[in-house]
Amino acid sequence: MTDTASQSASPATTPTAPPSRLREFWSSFKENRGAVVGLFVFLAFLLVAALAPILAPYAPDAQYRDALLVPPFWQDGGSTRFLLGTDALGRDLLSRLIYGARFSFFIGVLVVTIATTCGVLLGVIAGFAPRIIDTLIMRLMDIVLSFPSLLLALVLVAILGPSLLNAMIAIAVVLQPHFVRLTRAAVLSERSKDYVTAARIAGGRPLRIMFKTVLPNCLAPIIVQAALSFSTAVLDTAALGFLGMGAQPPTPEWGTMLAEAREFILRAWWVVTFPGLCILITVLAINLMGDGLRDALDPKLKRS
Amino acid sequence: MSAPVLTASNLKRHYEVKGGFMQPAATLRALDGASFTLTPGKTLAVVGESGSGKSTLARVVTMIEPPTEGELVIGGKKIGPEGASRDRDLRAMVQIVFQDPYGSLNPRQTIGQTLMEPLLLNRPEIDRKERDRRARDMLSMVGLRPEHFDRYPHMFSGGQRQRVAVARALMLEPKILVLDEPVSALDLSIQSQVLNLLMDIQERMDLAYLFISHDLSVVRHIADEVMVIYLGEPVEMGPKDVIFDAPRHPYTKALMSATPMADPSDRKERIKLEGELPSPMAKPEGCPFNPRCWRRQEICLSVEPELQGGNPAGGGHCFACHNPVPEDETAAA
Amino acid sequence: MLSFFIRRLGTFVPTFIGVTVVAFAFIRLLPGDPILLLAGERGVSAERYEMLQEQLGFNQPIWKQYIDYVAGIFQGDLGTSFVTKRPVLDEFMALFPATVELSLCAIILATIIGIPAGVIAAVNRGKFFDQALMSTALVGYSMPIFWWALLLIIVFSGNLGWTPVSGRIGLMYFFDTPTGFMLIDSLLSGQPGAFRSAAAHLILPTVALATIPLAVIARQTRSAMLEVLGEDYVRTARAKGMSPLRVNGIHALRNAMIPVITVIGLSVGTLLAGAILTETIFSWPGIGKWMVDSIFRRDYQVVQGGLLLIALVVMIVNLIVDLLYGLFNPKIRKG
Amino acid sequence: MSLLEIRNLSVDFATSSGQFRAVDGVDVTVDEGDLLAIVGESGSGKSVSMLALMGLLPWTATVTADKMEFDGHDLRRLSGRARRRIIGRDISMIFQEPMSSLNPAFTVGWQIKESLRKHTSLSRSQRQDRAVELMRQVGIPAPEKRLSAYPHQLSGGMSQRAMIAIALACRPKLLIADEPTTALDVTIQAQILELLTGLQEDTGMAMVLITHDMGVVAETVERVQVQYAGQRVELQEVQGLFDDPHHPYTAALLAALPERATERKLPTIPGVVPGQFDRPAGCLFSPRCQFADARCKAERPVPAGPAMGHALCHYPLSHGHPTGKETAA
Repeated sequence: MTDTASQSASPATTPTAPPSRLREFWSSFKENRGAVVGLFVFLAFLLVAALAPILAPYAPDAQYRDALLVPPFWQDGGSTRFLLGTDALGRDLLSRLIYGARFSFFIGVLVVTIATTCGVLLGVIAGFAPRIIDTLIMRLMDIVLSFPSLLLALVLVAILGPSLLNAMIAIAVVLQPHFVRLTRAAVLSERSKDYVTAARIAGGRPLRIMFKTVLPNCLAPIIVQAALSFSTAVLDTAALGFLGMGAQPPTPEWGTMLAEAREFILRAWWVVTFPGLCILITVLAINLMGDGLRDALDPKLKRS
Repeated sequence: MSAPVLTASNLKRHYEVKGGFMQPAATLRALDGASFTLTPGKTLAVVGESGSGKSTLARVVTMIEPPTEGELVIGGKKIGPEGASRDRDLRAMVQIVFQDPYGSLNPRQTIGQTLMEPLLLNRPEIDRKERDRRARDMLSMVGLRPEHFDRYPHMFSGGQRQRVAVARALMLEPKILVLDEPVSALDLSIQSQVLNLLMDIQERMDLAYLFISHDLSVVRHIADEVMVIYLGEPVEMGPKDVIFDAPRHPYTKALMSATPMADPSDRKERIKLEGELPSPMAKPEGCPFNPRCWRRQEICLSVEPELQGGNPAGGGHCFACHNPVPEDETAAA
Repeated sequence: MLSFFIRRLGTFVPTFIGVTVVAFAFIRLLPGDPILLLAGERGVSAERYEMLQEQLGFNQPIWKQYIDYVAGIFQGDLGTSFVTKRPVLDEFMALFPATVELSLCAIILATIIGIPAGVIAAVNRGKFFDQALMSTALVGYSMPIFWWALLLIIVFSGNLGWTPVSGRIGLMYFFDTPTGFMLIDSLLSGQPGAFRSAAAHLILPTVALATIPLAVIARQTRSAMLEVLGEDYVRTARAKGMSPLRVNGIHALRNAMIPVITVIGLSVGTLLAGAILTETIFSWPGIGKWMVDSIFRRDYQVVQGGLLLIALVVMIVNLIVDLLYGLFNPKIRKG
Repeated sequence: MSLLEIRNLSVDFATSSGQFRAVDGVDVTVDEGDLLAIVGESGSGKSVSMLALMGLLPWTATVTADKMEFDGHDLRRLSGRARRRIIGRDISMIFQEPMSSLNPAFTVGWQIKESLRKHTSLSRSQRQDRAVELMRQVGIPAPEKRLSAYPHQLSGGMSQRAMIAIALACRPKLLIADEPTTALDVTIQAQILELLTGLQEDTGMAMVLITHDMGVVAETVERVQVQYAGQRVELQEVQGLFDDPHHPYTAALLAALPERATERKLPTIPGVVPGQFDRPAGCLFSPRCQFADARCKAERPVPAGPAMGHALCHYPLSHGHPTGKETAA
């Protein structure tokens, strides 16, 4: 016995220990340049959201009656007083955009938290529960998915009443089936692996197996989905705001700002362009990050 | 010979396969009547091709699934179709090592956590310090080093992972170890390391092994008794030397003959089996082996042969065949 | 294949029942008295209230209401608009072709550009073309299409004056619309310039609506191709001495199409959601705009009926896609 | 002249953590009608060298060789188009996983006939006849019916037969079989090996059998090339190899076979095959070799002569004892 032990032990290990999980993750994440750019843009977005009162030159709802629809400073008629110009009520566009970042961030965090928590919980239950409950949960999700997401959100807001909070709840409801399906699929494929059987033979109770053994191994796709849902949440809330069913004026939410600016599209391009650009950049940054996460976390793509 | 630690009588495990539209539900007879005993310090090897029910047998013996029929008696406790009780001591008695060293360890747990988990769940009276100590002792017993304790499975080679899997199985001090193709996924040079470890541990801890394998040369080396199964049914059973030197069932003989031996000077004429293993959902009438058998007779098509000779439940040589290979012929193989 | 079809129908029926429950519950979940809600803002006399309650069956027990509702659905009775006083189904059928025309053009555009783009990107993995294409796709995927549509209007209608801003056809054309598809009807009318006008009106909404599905299809095609290109049978095809064009275009693509078809099918749902925004912005008289207008007008009978019909359309499309999927996948088709 | 001659073949893979050398200066020679086995454990580069020959490696691989000649063609200089006229016609290959090696979207017949259409001038009906003939040749029952079957309707053994039919379609001069029976059960393995050796005898083609199974080697081939960590460590006639292995690795590997064991405790080879990060400086086998000395750990060995099985060793074994050690020390 001692013989086997010493034989295998001495040369078996590599002199340089392989990198840890986190290091390995970071090194493959940073290989993706887009993802790193996305991460930095996202961090900047967070910073802007956190420091909005310090960064914004004016209050978001302060109206300057002497300066209606002033163009950005580089255009004729613009001035450095309002760097990106003003809207039809004489409010500073830059300040409103900066405050808008707060809303988008808040929306993203809340929606993703609600959708992920409910979705993952239901998904794990569906993956482990007896067939009847599984079928029941999945049929329910099918029903939710039978409605175009934006339409369902619109109708939910119509029921709950138009407000930012209700819009977020509606979007969380619409996003959550994707988490259920994803989690269930991941659970089903993990569940049949030998280490789960081993944990059961070791005496693990169902709850421990579900949440302590299996769930941590399903997290990679869920994290990616959460990142991508963050961008969907921002996008859909803006869309609801744009349709007048989300945040209500004068809230400086980007989609709502766009809706207010719609009638000026051919007269004052800036009131339309900048809020949309903010949405696009934020969503793009998060999606870039999400793609990077996927590549770094999904070993199937990593090794190919 | 010491008293058996496990007795299985007429174990069956069937699965109902739900039929689709216009297809009736079918019964998959994965395991169809196996009786054997396991004795401390001895190894019973189960040999068969894929789909023969070897792995189902492993799942039933480890009490992951209850038998559909028949019963297991483990340490005096009966386990029938109603399933095993949540009796910790009973479950701790039978542990398993799986084939795939990559799928059998939780990638999110360190080796230490993996080893301590069984104690944490089954021996709550043992404190943290003691758990830690026992896990570290076990680690050195299977030939791994102390610094491996805090590492994750992905940092290990297949052979090392298999050592960890053995260590985990031993943490609860079982009496029976089910080894489901424990070395099939390993390279030859690693395979012998793990086999030595297994034989060594058996001797030290007086374990009973149920060794499942398709590799006859490994079986020949490690087994005391051999059971050959075909389509879920044992077709021949007996002491290793008898099975290898004088097989009576045509399937056993064909299996031996088909296994290539690492000796170029002895290129024998193989017994060629026709066709492939039928689906366990559509088992042939009569002897399950009859469509592929070269000694088939009229009776084989209609009457299923019973295991005969020896004592089906307690050692001796027995086989299920109407027209067995004559004893003088077997010696030639 | 038949058993696959039956199994698939087995999930269709319960889902449809669930959808009817949702639509049925919708009006009853609205805060306030449903009859007052349905009657609109002007309110009703007590007499008329009674009458409406009788007529709509709100005095019945809830399960009876539901059964009547479902029975009504099977007779094509989805209620009447309180604004136009026309049956909901009639309104839907009148507007549906406009949405189908727009969605169909968008999905065709997205498919014929998206699939080749994804294939080319996958084959040139890691090279400049792949990176450029996939960056563009990601921007498209991240695009707030309501803003994108406005930008398109600013540039192509405002600055360049190439395309009209809204509607389906110029106001000077007037003809019967037997098919409801403006491109076809304008051709059938024989009026000079009518087809051109119809096509010009279609371009911007199509581009706006196709953007996200295009990006999704391109990305999905690329990843499906990458996965398939690593399969053993692709290696077999190369070992047979097949040219790269044949390996990628036949051996790999045929298998990569299986997940892509699913994505195209799912895009139909996205498309209908996107149509809500696109139709609103371009004043396209389709069901998306109809739904939004109805929600704002509190014409809840229309919202209820529309919700049900749109879900039904999505479900039928998904059913067709799954059957197509079966056709592409011999594992399902044969055994 | 040899049918296939490869000199000093090396294959490097670009990985995220740097270059990884999978094949390290390997020579392969195959004569017409030859039956050669390449044996090794995982990581020995046995498949990679043959995939390099076929041009089937991914773009992350860099292939270099002093010579790579098949049937008078210099494969290194051939254009892709010209190379594809040889690949699949004169050299063909079958793989380890028969089930996943057939394209699931097409019928078996389509996949056989595709090769015929590409490499021969047979007419449509001649292709049909040839496909039926091939199916019969590889022992698939009811060939006409099976031609229209999809791969998922075939068992593993049948799939491998269909793969062999595809490989034989254009009467190749060389067939490379990459672990053709590893995924199959022993009784099916016996059928497939018998089929392959029978076909090799009947058609006179050369065959390279890549495997890790010493039993299969002993029962099937004439010459054996042993590989370890990307290098060829020994090349011998099969009988000689099993009787008197000249490289310590070969000797240790044979000794580790349970069926050759004389005692209950099996002889082992300590340690594992070196990976990307721990390639030793001298002989690659030195950390695991029971005969290794300071020279082995420092200096790279050169192959011994044919009498010593080309053993890549400073002290090649003769009947279990290292030779040349006294003179070196």
